[in-house]
Amino acid sequence: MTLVTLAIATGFALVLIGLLGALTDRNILRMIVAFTIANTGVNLVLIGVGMLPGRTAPILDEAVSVAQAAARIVDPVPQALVLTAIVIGLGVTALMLAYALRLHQTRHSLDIRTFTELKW
Amino acid sequence: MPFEWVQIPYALLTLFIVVNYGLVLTALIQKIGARVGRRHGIRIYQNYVDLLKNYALRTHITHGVMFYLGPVFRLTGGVGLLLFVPTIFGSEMFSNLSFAGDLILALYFVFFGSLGMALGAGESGHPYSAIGVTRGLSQVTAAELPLALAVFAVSLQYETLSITEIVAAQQGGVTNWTLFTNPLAVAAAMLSFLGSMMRPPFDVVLAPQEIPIGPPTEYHSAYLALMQTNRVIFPVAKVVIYMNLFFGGATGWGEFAVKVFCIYMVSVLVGVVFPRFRVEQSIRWFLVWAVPIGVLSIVIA
Amino acid sequence: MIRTFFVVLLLLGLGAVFAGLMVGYTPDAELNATARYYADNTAADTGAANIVTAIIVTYRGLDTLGEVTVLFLTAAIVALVLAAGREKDPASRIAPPPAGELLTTGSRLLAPLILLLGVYVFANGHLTPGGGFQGGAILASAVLLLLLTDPLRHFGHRLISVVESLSGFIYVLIGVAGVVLAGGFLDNRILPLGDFGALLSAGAIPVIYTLIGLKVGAEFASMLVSLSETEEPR
Amino acid sequence: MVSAIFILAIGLGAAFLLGLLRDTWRGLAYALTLAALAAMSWIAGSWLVALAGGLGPVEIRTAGFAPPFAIALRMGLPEAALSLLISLTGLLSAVYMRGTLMRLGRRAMAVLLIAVMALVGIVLTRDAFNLFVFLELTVIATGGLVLLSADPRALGAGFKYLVVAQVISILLLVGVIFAYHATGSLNIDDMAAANLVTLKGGAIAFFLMFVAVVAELKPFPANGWALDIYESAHPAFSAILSAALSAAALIAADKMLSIGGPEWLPVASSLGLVSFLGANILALAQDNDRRLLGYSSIGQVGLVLVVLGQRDILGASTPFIAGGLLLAHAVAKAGFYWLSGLVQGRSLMDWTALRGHPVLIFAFVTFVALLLGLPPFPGFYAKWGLVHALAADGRYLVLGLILLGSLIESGYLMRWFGYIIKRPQVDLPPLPSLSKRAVVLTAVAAGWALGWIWGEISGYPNLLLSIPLLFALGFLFIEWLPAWVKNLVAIAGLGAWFWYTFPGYDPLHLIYAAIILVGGAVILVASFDAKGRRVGFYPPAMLMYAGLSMLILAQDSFAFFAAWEYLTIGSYFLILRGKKSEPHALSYILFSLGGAFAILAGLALGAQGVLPFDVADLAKAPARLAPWIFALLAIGFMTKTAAIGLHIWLPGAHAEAETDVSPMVSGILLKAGLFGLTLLLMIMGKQSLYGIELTYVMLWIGALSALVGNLLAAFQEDAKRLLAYSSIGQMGYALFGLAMMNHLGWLMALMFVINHYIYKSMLFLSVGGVAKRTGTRDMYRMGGLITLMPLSFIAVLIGIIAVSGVPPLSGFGGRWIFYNAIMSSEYRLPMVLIFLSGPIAFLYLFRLIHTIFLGQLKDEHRKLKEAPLWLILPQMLYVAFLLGFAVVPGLALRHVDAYISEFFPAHALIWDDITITSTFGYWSPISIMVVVGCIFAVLFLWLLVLNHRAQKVKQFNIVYSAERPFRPETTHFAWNFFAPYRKALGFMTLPLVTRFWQAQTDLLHSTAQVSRRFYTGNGQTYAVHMLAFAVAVYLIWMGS
Repeated sequence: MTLVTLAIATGFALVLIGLLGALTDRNILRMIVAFTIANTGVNLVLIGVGMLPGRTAPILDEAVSVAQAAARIVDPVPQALVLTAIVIGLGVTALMLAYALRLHQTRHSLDIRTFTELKW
Repeated sequence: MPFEWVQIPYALLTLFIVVNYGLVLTALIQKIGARVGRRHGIRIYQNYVDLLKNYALRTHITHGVMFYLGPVFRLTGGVGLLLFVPTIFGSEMFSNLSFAGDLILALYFVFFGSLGMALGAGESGHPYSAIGVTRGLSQVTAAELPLALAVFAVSLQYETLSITEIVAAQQGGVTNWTLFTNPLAVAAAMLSFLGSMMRPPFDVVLAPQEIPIGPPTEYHSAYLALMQTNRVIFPVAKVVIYMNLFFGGATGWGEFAVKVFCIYMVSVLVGVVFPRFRVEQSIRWFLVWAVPIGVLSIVIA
Repeated sequence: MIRTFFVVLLLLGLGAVFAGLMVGYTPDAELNATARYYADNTAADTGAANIVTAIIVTYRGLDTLGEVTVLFLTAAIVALVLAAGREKDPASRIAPPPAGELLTTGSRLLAPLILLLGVYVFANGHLTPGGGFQGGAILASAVLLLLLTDPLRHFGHRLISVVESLSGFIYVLIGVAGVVLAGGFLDNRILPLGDFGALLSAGAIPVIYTLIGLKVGAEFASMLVSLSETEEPR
Repeated sequence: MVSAIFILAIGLGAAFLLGLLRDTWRGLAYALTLAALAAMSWIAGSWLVALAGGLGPVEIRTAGFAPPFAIALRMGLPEAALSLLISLTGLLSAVYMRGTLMRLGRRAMAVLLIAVMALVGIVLTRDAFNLFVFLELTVIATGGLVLLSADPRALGAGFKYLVVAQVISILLLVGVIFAYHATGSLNIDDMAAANLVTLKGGAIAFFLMFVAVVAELKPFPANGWALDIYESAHPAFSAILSAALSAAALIAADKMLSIGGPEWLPVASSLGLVSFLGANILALAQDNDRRLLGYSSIGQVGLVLVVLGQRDILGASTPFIAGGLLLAHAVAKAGFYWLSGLVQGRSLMDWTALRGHPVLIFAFVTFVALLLGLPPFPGFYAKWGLVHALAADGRYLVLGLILLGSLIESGYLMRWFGYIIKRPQVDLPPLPSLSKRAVVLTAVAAGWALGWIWGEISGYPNLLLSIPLLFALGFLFIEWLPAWVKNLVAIAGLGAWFWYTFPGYDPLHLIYAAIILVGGAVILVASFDAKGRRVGFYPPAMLMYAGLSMLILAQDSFAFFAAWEYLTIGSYFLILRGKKSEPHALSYILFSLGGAFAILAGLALGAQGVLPFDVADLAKAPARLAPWIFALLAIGFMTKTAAIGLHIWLPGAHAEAETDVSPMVSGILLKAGLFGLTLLLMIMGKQSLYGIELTYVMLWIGALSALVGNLLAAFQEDAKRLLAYSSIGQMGYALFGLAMMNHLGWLMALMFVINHYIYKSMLFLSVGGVAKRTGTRDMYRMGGLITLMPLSFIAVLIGIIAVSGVPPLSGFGGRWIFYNAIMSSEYRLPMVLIFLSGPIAFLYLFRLIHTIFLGQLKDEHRKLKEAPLWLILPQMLYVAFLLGFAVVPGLALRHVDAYISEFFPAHALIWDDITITSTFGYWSPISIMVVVGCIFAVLFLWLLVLNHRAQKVKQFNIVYSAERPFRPETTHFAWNFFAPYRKALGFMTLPLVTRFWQAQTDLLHSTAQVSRRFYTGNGQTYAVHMLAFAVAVYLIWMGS
């Protein structure tokens, strides 16, 4: 198993673990944490997919000239994407945390089962 | 058959003959019924007496316009029915006013009088009238069905709805009568006939014990006289239709007299033997016994 | 229990999907067409040495604008959410126990340095690893430090807000300028590309990254402040 | 033209700018928000105009580089339309939410702006990852906007949404990156061009992207979170969610499908169908208005997804169809949610508050019509196209399920409308806010405008521009006039239209035209009786007449079906006006719409995709399909004539309708069904299915209808119900006549058409007049009214003689033709039923006249007056006409007779001077009339001579078991009039059909009740649902 596939496999494993936590643990905060883990897994997968074994970071400098770049660097696109993904994940997490706070303030509970007034 | 003015006196003559014949016939039949019941019965001219007496009586009573018109409707129905059907086959004189319509007209005109009388009786406000009418209507729905089927079968058989043509097709011997050429239809029709003659076991409409004579309860004097007139014309007119459809019609007044009497006697004979059915019993009876025969007759035809 | 079992079953299903992806996955030996284009043309197109930065700020600038918007949005919503549940009177908040000499002094020392580092990181985003988001996060960490030291410290919401909004607005304006002056929305070539590798090069990229840095810093700061102000009294 | 990127830039820029404003300058902030949204709308609108004008789609590059290296957007016609939809919805919602936004300040406004911007971004972008960014922006913005609600439960709903959104975003991201890996591009068009699904690993990557985007459509059943938001969010936000977000998500799904290729179309269709059916069924059990609307939204979006999934056969018409459904849904649903903000209670019953506000009711009706795809709204054109495409391609299952789902949807929407109009009004008046009302009305205007636009681009004559419809709609604008003025206008309009169209009719059509237009005008005479303004009567009534008059003029199937829908809708509103007609109107509209769908399917099968399709070309239908087409159309038409099995709507609908409405819906409307059947039989002739001749089946249905209709009529206590059941019987006769497929059978049916119009209109009017005076429709409560209401009595008397077929009135003509007709028919057995049902008619007719007018007058009725003049007047016209028609039936019939000879030359009648002769018999109406009249006159005179001094005696002067009765109640024999008959034949009146349909609805409702437990309210469970949904789709896709 190469480094790349290992990274991706780990990423997937993290996603599954995160989801397992998010879908079975009833504590809202822990769910949020679990989702963060899953997001991390996704980010890992993103990076892993952009990896080309044995190449370097996509920054042009003395070490990597423009002419060699195509042969030396890894795929820069997933790296750009992962940044966006991270920020968005962060945004959602922050939002969920704020929600969690308010939910706790209103019902003094962090159990997801508490918030089922709306149903059917 | 274009209309000529002379047909009017001819029709009136038919009417006159039939009224007299009917008066005697009904008296005779009442007498037969009485004799079967070991009673003496009425005199043969009793109907004339009753009729004249009632025409002579005067009344100051009416329950309203429809009440007043009821007997008129009733008798119009009887007279009309008689005159819309040719009485004597082959006779220009006694084909009456049959130019106005065919068998269907006759069959539907039967209801004209009943409807009018029912309305008149209804206005009297007497519940017995209404009860009698509901019974009559209920019974007629089932009783008419076999007849309708039989008529359908017969008209299919002769491929015409004209009574004259149906009679014409039966001429030339007894075996040409519908009675023999289409016995199923005749059987169905005759069972229906029992139901429409107001005789036991189907006389619950008049039911003297529970609802003294039913619909006409409130009628008296001249009203009653008109109804009595109808009561002698109407059965004869009806029997004439049966005679024409199923028994070869009549070519002369003698044959007419005999055939009408015999057909009428069928209902009498049955009537003196059986007790009365209740309405639902008679409906079931017709549906179970008469209707299948009728259905069979049209399926085979 | 049944529920957990069911979830595990579903996750096994999802795992199977992922496994399918893994099986179908072979790492590229060569860059694909898109990546190759970036490798070959970034320097000429944008003048940025950091290809990832060029992609983030220029090629996929719209994504990044969206990203910044996500933060802006989150900050706004967090403020909204928390405003609804906040104690009306800040004076009623009970002062927590003092943070201690070490933390107080340390933060005084470190905060300016951290701020400086942040600025460095986003100003050099087009040349070296790093950029607006990273720099902004570093800026915000200074605020966090200060908040830890004194949870009751009052930060100018107004200032944060103005920085946040103004930088965002200018960002959009620069994007629009791209439409007017150059090839399209967020085209960095509205400014001269300059010398490859210099601090002031790569057209509008450093400007944008600076704006992003300021904005992200302000937004994180705003979120932190909002959260800290909501802390429930014991 | 301003670049479309400015829609995004303005949204964002304004959002950022808001942050610069002081928190206290809220007015300024609000103005800025509105200005930005207006500018965005204006840009989108100008693009829409330009693109509709023929400009091709424009690609917008960002950063100055070509895709896939930079993100590209595209502005085409669909994009422009949806961008406009989204930004306008945002603008209107912002106007609507003024109070909330001002309270929460600039941040909330910024969130709203960004939400709208992000939705437009989803629409415009052609980049997969950019799509993800905009989706996430939407998610976060939604999370914020949910909080605008005053409902504390919204907080929980928002959190559930975020939880589920996390799962979705994980799937989407993984999918996007692997798709990128497989194709080397993030551009959607590149992915499509590279045939992503065929690449190694690409298929699963696509699956992940697809399922994530579809999840944004809130597909049933993985949609509990969405429902909670719909229920608890601010209505104006729900409007955005339902209209704008759904639109954006659908176009995203469309983009995905363009990548997935044909292999994924069936998957999309199936998911859409499940959503459409499932959501609509579950909506049946809803009592909360917003949740119900949420279910409906999900259903509608599912339907559009089905359309997208059918693009392989829809081809170039996909945008027209999908757009029609989507825009109609969006406008209607946004309108509904805005309207719901005016209503203070959250139960469906609380909407009764709208009653007394005609404008709001009109808005509600518009929205319902938009949702249900009724003409002239876009959904109608769309469904028409969709059904035709499906039928042409043999996708019958999809077709059937769509129609079933639509029917269920109309079930709960129409039921709701019935509640509003009929249930006890709650004491919570709608909010008086003018701006909110203005927003609702804007949606109404948009709906009608869309109808007009879709009419213009449909390729058919614009439905909105037909004169009868415009005339009917015109009554909306003169509602403030007194009723009698409007009535005059209505009568004049009917007359003028008849005059105008008169030269174009052949004899057959002329009969129908005369009944509809002239007959309609005569019935309207009775409407002069109404006092006041009678708001809400004329628009539907004239809509019904418009539909009817357009129906008989229709040449192509489209015009025919549109007219059919008009008359159905118009009559529904008319029927609903009755006091207790709510459940009956509902069952009427459901049966009618069900029937209409059958007709639609039949026409579509017949057209085989060739449009426009002349109805007469049904004759050329392929032999394989012809019997099915015939059966579908026949079922549709028989629904309208209330043939047995499909009849249960009629008694209540006709009986509970207003006095002058009953004759309209009975005397005239039923003829629409007969007209359809006439056309059908004329065009398609006899058809056999599995060796069974379908006309033979119709013969049996007709005979059974006649029997059961008559029998049930005999057992009614309610006079109008009695008449209603009698209509079922009469229509049975007419159906029977048509199904005989011979000359005289048709003549008889047409005679029934005329006769039934006259005597049923007359009877309904007289009975209605009596009911109006006595205050009851129960016949046993009446009695003895003959002297008080003689004219009504005469009308009923003439009416029942005519109905019963007793000579000398015109009913006999019908019977005579009938007997002649069956003589030439090949079938005999069904006649038995007809023979049986004939005399049964006497039962109910006698009951009608006896228990109302004869018998004992009740004390409380002693001072009653004759029915109002305006009710009597048309009755007298009918009496005159009936007598005239009885004497000279040839005036109308001989032309029809000649016309029918073109189709059935055998057994034509011979019309001599006064005698009508058939192959079998003869009939002389004048002779009969004269003979009967003379005999009657003579006998009457004689009785007068004998009994001229008779005086009327008092009521109780009767012979009664030696007692004198003293109470009319105990002496009036009326209740359970035919008790012995019930004993004998009561078993035939068991409500088997009612039970059958009741069982069907019960089944649906219990399904809904049980299934909705699935939505436990637990956000985690919803996330599990989502995951399960994804895995299920995967398994299904793997399996296929």
